[in-house]
Amino acid sequence: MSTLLDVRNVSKRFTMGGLLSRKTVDAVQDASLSLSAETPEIFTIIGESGSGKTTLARMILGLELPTDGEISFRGKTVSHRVGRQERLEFMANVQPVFQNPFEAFNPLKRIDRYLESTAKRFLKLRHRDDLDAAMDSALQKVGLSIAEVRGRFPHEMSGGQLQRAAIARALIPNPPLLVADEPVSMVDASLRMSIVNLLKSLRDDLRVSVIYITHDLATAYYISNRLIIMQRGRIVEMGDARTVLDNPEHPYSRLLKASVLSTEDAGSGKLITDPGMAERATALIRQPGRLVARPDGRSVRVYERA
Amino acid sequence: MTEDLLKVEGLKAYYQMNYFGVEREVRAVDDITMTIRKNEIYGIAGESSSGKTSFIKVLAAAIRPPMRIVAGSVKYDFKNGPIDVATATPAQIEAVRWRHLSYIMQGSMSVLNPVRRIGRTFEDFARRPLGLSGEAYRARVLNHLERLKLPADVLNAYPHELSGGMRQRVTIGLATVCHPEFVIADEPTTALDVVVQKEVLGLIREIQQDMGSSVVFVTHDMTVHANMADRVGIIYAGRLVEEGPTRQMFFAPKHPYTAHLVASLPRIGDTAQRPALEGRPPSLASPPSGCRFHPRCPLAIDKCKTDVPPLIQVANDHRSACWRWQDVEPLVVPQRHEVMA
Amino acid sequence: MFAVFRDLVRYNAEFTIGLVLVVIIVAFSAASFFSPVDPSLIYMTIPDQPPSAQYWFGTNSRGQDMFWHLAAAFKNSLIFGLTVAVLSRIISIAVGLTSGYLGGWVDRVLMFINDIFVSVPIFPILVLFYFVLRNNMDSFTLALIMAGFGWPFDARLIRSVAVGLKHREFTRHAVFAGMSTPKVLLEEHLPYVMPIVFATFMNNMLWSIGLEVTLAVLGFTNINQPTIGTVLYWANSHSAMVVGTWWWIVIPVILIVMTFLGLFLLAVSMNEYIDPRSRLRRMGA
Amino acid sequence: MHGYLWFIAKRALQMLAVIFCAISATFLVTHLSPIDPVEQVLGRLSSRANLSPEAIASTRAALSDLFGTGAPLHEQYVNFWLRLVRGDFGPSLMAFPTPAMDIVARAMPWTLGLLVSATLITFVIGNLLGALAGYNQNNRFFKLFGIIAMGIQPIPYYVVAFILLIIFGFLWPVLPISGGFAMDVTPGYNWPFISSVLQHAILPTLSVVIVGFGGWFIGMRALVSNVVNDDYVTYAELAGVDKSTIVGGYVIRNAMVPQLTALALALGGVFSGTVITEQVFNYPGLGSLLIDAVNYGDYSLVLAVSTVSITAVAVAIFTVDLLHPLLDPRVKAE
Repeated sequence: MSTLLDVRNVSKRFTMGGLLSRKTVDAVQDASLSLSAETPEIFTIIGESGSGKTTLARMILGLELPTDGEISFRGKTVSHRVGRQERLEFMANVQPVFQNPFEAFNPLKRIDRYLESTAKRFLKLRHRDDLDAAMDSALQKVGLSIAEVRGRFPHEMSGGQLQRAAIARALIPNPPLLVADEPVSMVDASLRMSIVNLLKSLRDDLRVSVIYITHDLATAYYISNRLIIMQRGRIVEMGDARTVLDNPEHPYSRLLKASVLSTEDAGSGKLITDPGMAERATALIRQPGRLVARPDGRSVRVYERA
Repeated sequence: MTEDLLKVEGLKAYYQMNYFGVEREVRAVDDITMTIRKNEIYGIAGESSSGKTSFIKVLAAAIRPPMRIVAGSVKYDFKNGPIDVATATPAQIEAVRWRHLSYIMQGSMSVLNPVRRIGRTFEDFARRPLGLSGEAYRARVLNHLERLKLPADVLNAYPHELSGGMRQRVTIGLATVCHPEFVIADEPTTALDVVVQKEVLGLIREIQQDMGSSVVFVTHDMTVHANMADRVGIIYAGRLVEEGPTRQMFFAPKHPYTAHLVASLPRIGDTAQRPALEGRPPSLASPPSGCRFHPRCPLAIDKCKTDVPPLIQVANDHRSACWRWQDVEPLVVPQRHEVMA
Repeated sequence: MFAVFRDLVRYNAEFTIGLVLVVIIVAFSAASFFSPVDPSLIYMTIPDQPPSAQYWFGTNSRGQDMFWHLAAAFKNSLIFGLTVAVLSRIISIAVGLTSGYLGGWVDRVLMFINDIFVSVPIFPILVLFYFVLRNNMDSFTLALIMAGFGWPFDARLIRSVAVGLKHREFTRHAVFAGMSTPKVLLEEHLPYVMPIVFATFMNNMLWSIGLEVTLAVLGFTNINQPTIGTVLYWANSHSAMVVGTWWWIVIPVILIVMTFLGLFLLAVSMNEYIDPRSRLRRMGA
Repeated sequence: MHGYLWFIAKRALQMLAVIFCAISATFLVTHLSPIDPVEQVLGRLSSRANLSPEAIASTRAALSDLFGTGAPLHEQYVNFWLRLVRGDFGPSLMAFPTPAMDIVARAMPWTLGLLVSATLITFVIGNLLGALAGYNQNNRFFKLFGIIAMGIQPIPYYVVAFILLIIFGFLWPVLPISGGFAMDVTPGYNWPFISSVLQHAILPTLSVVIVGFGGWFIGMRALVSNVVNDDYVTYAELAGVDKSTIVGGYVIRNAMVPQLTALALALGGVFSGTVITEQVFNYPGLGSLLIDAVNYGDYSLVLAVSTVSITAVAVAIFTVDLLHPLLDPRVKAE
């Protein structure tokens, strides 16, 4: 079994302020995870704002370098400080999916321009026919066709079409891994499921692995195979999505789950979270603790009592 | 039967724009009739650009050009007398502001003056309507802050020094410190994290029950409505398409759009395939004929394309604007599920 | 583009007035290409003639027909303004886009330099240049120097837009579509700053022509080349107002005011067209 | 308070850097030009018969010393700075052997007075009227005002000063148009002198004010009409907050923040304008001095005026920047 992506003991520390008034923020602390090349999966990173989930995603995309530890893709270290050729090679394998479909394309430019550039750069295609064929086959995978996209500007298409076109663009080089940072947080309810379902079908039908970053536990439960839950830069729980979310063990995971608004009691107006729960969860923020494996396959951060 | 506090009748509010010779009319609110009762939370749901924000701007008497009320009335029955904000003079509106009618605007960062301390803002907003002076005023504000679980020293802080959750509680405090009879809340928890969101929602409910006032709560997030609202109204393309008691709306919707909204919500503990609604919300500048939902509706028949369905009583306290409301089935049967804490 | 232009003419009085004024001035200066006399020569006609059918703008004490002389002066000044504006736009676009997109220490260094240029009072510097270069300072050298000082305000403006663009998702999308940094800057970001470039272009022309007038009036440029400034310089040195040759002063001043007002109105109305918030206001009105 | 101190430190550093770079550039300009400043000056001097050989020799010594002609460039540069920090620019040629620095010191108060009063008047009135015009957008009076301001704003300083000169010098001669004070008064703290100074300052100040006013007016009007649409203003209006509180505490207060930055950035330009105005009205400040010095070929004096004005403008910008955190609490948190 070979690994596709290996994140080993990665930390990221940001330094704020100027030369004299230094302040540091530990965005990610000692995070490890790995994806296998053989079985495609949707791997979810759950966290609130400030949890470090976006920073982790940016490091996986090579947009940010870890302060400590290493991220490697197929055995090669991920970094943006490499030659252009090497960087392009990496980008052919790992592609992002964006948050807001209306922002994913330059409103002043035609949509096919991005698809064409991708096909030219990553597939080294030159001829018109080859380019069109590559673009069309990628668009077919998301239920669109080149005829629907060619020559059109973003404002001429719906949010759903745009998000599909953006994902199709990412699929052109046949990447084994997509990184989707909050792909549904900015879209309307009616669009949300169509995107989530599309990610699911990418995994099942095209065998593409997806790193899905979200704050929404419900969609995470719906599509992911495995997940991690992050609190203030640390992974506090990690394991099979159903195992963890059906019965979270770490106090913070429990708090998150308890805070999810359910529709099952619609109309009953239950909005009280046990206040002790929040206290227990926040008390643990400063303690390092360590991840311990449980018999059911998950890992949970545990703390030594002083 | 409880009394009505607000009666909206045949309300039409359009944006009329003329920009460099291009005239455009956007029918943001197109013939809405509804009532809101005393002491209830009424949830308004709808997608972006469905007209829900424009609708509550009218309710809040915050109508500014290019928006204009074209027809209809918005009648409140406040303790100090009835008022129709569609026709009232600025002075009459001034007389009910904050004391009787208050508003929690969307976006807690941008609604607070960035260069003014919170305490000053409280004074600007609340001192005159409260009609209290010195110690009494101070005690009232501090008491209110305590109820919102805010420390007294937020009064000395600038907005940028507070966290998102704190800021949102401050804006709720500003809107409720005068114990208004009617509060309009526009997406007050959208930018918040789940844990804080639940806290803030709980707080709004608590305060509403304390004050016994009516709250109109607007958000696109159906799960929030499920937990907050006594009744829910769904707005689609400028029209109210369905309204009813929250429980019925979620378990027995009578409009295909509502049925879809409810069905598309994933739940922890349930991995059944969720349907997606294709197509996009119609443009309010040139909405479809007949029922505005027909191009996306799985139940649409020819009649839907030509005739506008009226909002009719379909069950006790439950109204729907659909020709085929009797055929609407919940798309995903809600399962009862043990919730583990 | 044409539709925008048409709408501006039809619905924006400021733009229309500005355009008319600028067109008049440009046509007038273009007339100098058909000038029957070499405008740099003196004592070609009878001096001190008031405006008449023969001499539309009169003649000056140096025996020049003011019509052709002014036409040449305005042509030279406009060309000068255009040169400065084009050169300084290039610098400000390059600095602004790079600084905003790359960020980090590149941004800090460029903006530090930018701030220095902003806070240096340019007039003493120009005088210093003149003092050192004297007669080696021709109008192109002056244009180069002024372009060197005319970019920082606008570079900052462009940078602020570029910073916003950098964080928009389509930029990252372009990068992951394999586009190179120059391609991203020139094809994705440049269109967004073009409106700013146009509007500041006008302002920059105003600034450079005005400064040239000032220098020339003081005699700190090549006074033998006809420009707006040197016309005033000679009028001054012959005490035109005192000896009664008022047309030597009044006509150029009217033309100057027309030029400046025209360019300024164009800049303002374009600014307003660009700024979406004032657009909204317009719709509300 | 800690944040404020860092803010000051950062700005002070920036100011010093500006001064250092600008003066270094001055040095480079004079040295990279193909012309040897010393010989050039002396060449011009020898064409004037009225200077004693003694003056020429002493100037040659001072200039060679100042520019360290002959020595390697970096040594010249160090020498240049060493003399500069002592305020030693050598003797002036125009008023030999008075040190150039003394003449600059004498002219300085005039320019400073003109600059400060004109800037304050322009800034305060322009912003106040601009704010009112922005808040009352449909008011006819302000609309008319805006049109006039717009028409005047782009006209170069020189032309405005010149028009004023024509009006008050030839058409309606009620104000003094030349000099800093009348010939028949004794400088000192006596009323005739002060009143004469004030009278003489009216036209120069007015010309700077007229040109500068429009910029602030238009800028503030645009800012205010944007701030008026900001959520916190709308919200305060919806809450029925006092109109005067909204205008003062919400609208102007927020619009002032960028205007203060703009003031700092505008100072260099205002200084240039002052120079020209002084020349037109023959005002005894730095501007007239600079122009005389250039015409006379007085190298030391030109250098002294440039250096002092660069430094003065940098210090003024620094001072304005210091006010920034008082107006905008967010700066401290940076």
